Amino acid sequence: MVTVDELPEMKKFIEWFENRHEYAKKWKEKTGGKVVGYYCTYMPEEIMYAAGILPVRILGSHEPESITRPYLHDMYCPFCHDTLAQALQGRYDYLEGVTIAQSCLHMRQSYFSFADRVENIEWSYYLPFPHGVNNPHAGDFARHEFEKFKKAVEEWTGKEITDSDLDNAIEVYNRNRELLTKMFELRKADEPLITGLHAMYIVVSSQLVDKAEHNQVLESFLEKIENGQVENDREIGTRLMLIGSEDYDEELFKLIEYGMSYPATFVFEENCTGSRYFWGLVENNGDRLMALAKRYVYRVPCPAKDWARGDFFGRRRFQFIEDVIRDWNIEAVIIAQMKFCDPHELDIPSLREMLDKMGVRHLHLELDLTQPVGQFRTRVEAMIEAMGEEDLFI
Amino acid sequence: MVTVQESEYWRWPETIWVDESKNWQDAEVISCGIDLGSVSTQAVIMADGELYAYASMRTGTSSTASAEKAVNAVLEKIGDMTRENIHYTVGTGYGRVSIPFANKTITEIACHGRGAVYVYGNTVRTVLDMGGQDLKAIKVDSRGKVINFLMNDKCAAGTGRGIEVVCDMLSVPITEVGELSLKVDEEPEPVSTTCVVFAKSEILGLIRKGWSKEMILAAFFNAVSSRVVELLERVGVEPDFAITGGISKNVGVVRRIERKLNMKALEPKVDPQLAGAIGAALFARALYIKSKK
Amino acid sequence: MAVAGIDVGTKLTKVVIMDEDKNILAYVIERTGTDHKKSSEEAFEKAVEKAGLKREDIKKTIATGFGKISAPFADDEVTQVIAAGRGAYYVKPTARTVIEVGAEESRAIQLDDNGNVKDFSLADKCAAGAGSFVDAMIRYLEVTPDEFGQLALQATRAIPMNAQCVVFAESEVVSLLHSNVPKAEISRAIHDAIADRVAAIARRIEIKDDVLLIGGLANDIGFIDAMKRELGKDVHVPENYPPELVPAIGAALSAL
Amino acid sequence: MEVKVRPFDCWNDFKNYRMNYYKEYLEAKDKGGIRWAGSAWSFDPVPQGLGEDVYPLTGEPYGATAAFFKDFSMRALETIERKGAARDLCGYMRNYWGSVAMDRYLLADGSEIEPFPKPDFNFTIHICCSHAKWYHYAAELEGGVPTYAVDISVGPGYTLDDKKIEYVVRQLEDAITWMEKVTGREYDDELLIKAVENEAKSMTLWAKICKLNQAKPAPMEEKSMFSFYVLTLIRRSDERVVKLYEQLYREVENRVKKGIGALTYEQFRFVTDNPPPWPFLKVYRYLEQNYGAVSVGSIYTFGLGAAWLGMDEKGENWIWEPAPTPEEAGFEIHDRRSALWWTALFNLKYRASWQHEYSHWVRKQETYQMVKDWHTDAIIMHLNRGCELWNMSTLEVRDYLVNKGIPVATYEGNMADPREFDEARTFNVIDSFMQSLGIEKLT
Repeated sequence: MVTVDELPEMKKFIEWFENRHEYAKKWKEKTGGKVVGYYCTYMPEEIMYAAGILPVRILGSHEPESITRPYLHDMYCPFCHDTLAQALQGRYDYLEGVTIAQSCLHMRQSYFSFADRVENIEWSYYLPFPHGVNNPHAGDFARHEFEKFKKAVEEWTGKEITDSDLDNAIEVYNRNRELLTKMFELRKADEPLITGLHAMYIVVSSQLVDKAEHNQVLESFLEKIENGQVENDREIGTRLMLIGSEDYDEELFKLIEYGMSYPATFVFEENCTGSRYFWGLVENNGDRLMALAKRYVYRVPCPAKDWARGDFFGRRRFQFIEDVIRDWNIEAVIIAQMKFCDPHELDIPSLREMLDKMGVRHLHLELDLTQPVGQFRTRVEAMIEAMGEEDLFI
Repeated sequence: MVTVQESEYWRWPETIWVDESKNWQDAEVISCGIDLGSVSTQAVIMADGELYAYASMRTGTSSTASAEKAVNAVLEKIGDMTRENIHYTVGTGYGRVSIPFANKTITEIACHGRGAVYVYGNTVRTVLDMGGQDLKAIKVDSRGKVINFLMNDKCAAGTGRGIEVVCDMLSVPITEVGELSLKVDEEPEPVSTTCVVFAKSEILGLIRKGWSKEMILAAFFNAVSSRVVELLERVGVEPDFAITGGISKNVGVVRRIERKLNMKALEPKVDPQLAGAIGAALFARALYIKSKK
Repeated sequence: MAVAGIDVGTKLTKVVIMDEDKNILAYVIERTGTDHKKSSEEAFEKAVEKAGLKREDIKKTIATGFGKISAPFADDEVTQVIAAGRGAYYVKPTARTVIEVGAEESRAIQLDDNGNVKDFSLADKCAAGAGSFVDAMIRYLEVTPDEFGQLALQATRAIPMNAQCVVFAESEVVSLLHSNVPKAEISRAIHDAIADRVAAIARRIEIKDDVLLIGGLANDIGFIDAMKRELGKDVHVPENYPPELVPAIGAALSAL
Repeated sequence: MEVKVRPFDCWNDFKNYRMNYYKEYLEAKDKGGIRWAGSAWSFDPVPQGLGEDVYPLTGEPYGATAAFFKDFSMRALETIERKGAARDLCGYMRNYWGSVAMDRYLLADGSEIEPFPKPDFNFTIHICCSHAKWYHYAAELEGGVPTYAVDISVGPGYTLDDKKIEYVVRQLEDAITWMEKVTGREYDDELLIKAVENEAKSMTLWAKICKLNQAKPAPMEEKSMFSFYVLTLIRRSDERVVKLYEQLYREVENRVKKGIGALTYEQFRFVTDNPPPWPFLKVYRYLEQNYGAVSVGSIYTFGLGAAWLGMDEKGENWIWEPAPTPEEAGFEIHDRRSALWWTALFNLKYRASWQHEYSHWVRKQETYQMVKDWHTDAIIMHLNRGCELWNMSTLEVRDYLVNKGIPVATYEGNMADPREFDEARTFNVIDSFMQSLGIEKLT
């Protein structure tokens, strides 16, 4: 018997996560293809993939930096500073292109500075994706923009994207979504083998490598877990859910799952480096671009796009969260909020209220570029103590 | 290099105390709680759940050494007690992870909740703990079990520390600023911010405008108490209400919080700065008894 | 004939007495008390005495820092940016980028070849207070300012610490201290964090050689080292005068 | 050189309109009218089709007014923070939400009314990542007021195509159906047509007035412009507003002819970019009194309130020329759909502030061209912690202008949170800037 950490597949995910730039460079050497960095999970990667492009999610490195402040306001979130810092330091020197599907302001600004200031960027594309995903016309509009995007990709690469290219891309991406969903389903178990840290490595690495390759490794990984070849070597403790945005800081997971006086395990991450990235399949029924448009418009929304409209007064994301809490038997929620993220901040008071009504304990942590480990430890431990400190009393 | 003499207006004095009226050897369980905070360290010895002795010292640069120092100081004061006589030790506070001789560590939030019930009686439901770095609003049940808690956000970090900074700026010892701030005929407008960095620049402005120390302190404490009340109201204030931590000794802040909440804070039975260590010692006793069952 | 420059800062009051040929006759650096007017008066008297002059020998006095409001005897005042720029050009004529880190304020100034201020940038709200943050850290670590700088050079490891807000950074330092992280590494982390913030301010202007570091923190060898690393270039400090004196020199020059 | 100065004749008319605006909204229900609330960027003409007794309340100008009255503002901000609203959220809206949460309504003269007059519905737009969420949260605080937001995320004006416009128009059509349902009223297309025409008139007139400020001496300084431009943000589709702008246009034109300036001594001209720190408008006074420095234009007041040709078709150069009216554009407005089409097109294409959210390049060109066209010496930029939307690209713009040799000063503040403004530091920035440019203080 082995543990998850000992599985070669897990080691592969971590290697991809840690050596993301090397992977992309090698991929280029091997295939001669173009690599495009993208901001935000609303980007229809399938269109690029169909053109033979390797789309990679632009991420930061969680290292303090001092080079973005001439360009980005201090009150823009640490993520957009961090991503731009990578670009300015030349770490994305292998990219030919950069693109963004319209999301929040902060990423928009980071994208523009990225596109303007990085020399190797020969192609950039701002994709106006709807903000109003709770709106019956958003699908048509997204389709229209996807079509323009597809044309732009074709023009740039000189390659016509055929229907069968798109079908193939959709199939590969859907397969990845199915596998990732299955991986999350396995965490419903009383003794889940996959921790939040593992899940983070797996989901994030899928945004950095060729999906077909990721699918192979993930299939084999899940097979081993399902076949009972893997044992658990840690206490599960409190079942936690993470609600947030770009939470890919290993230190955060290591602290909460491996570094506290009390055991705790994340069994679900509702964030854009977790479930929001892959939840929901493309229903390919002929009009491929429309199928893509619908998938991206009607997936679990980012708070930036999730707002009341007409008769709909709630938040679609909250309905999803409610289901997860029930189905994954969540005991406590960590709301990990990226500092200065307005869309999240505008949901948090209502989210707290909803969780209170459900009787689910929650804790709000404000994430920065690096995390204040001492303070976070006290807060999380205190929450867990408050949940079950009976044996401390006589 | 220019060296300038620094005065230490911001430091709390150290105290060591033992209850001479009791004999610890009569007790069945001797428990110890150590609260290793950012500025001060408290070591408390309890005999069968009653406060017997304590030391309140400055925290040094080594947590382990600070904890040792405080425990040794209290043992020395007692005279005939040794480490071996202590049945169980619980560490709490910022430095809890580096007290090697503690049997267990528990967060200061749980300990302050538990300790508050001892210090203020079991009617306390809402506890405000205001330390150097953090601000905590804690709701407890009659046994001191934490029901809910909230901590400050980044921009209110260091509110307690801010008070130390102001002491330094005005050259008034920290033990006196509270009283002094109440000596104003009329409450001045609060300084507009509790961000320590910004408040400093604002206070410098006031110094230059010729404001008296009393008025400046009043304006600053007015702002601090608003920020504290904001946090309290977010967790929901249920009577009775009590304040623990170093700031509880600052009447300038306490009175203003009371005024804003329209609620009296409970009077402490013992030094409220000890609440965390007392809570730790009480948990230590419970854990020891359970371990024997 | 002689002139004077006085710089009343939050922590220190600096006075420079200069003759008409721009020779510095005397200077003093004193702690700023709660009564600014008294502090500036005393420091001024002391400097005049040190120069072997009488008050009436001083033809003109220019104040900077808090300015005339704290030194009412001054004839006029000049902003810190201008004073620091002029002073920097005086102590190091090859300086084109001047980075000043004081107790509460940090600023970066770009000079042209004639020593005029071309562009400048000041610390934003959340990046202010670098100097007094260091003072507080020195207290926590229970070392002398000299030791604090030296310690950073001995570190074997760089701990990433985000010092966007110095107040919040303090809590982090306390946590590190309580986790028994060696003082040398903590000192290095603090210096790196501050250098990071200061460099961010400086990068808003064009950083041209030579870079001159002034203000109290320029006394700190650990900070100089961190700035060199951060900017990836050589960083100078004034050779003949204390780095915190530079704006007072600039103020005196403005009186000529 | 000393310049002739005199107060504006129409000053009081503008002031009275603004005073009445908040009262009209407050008293709307007494006469059976309709109240709606939304962002100042909302499609203001659309609810006008519900009748002649429809009164809006736009959130940003309301927030600015609140911020001006510091005591009210502090109470509002603290109230909403206690409810858990983060301090880095929009400064205007924190004042607005705080006002709703305190259940106190502020009139333009600073007097307070209880309770807060809830709107019948919220009608807003979504362009930055939280515009629609503002009113979602407001609606929750109001106990569930029906809310509708129009997504206008179609990209910059010069890339517009029919399908993009169609997307917005369809949402507006839905909005009308929805408004009919919410209010139980029948929609009047004639009123809509009138309102759409008025909107175009107000905004192009304001553009023409802005252009007149290119004159030396400048007939208007920024504080006057704040009082004038705001009508385009509170109720630009009102015929009375059109009339006021016609009156103002004539007056400013006359001032230019006669050489009447805003300042007695105009020794330095500059432009600004962001919303000002409303609780600290004395920044402007300081510049005027000490340095004879006059702000002759602003990306904020010009870009948000006026309609401009903007970016040329190729997206290369910015043109500060007033946008065409429907007639000039050869566009016939004859029914609901054509009216909605025009207002969508007009706003998406000619409202400058909607363009620069989509590219640094647009904002750089727009700002550079303003510095040039209004004959200024510098730009003073407000690093405004109260609005992340207006802060987009600002530092890139700074970098661009500095490289072009244009002097730039930046100061930090917050348009609507007095706790985030440091007076001494800001004056220090101004003095340092002026001294570095060799501008002497006026004696």
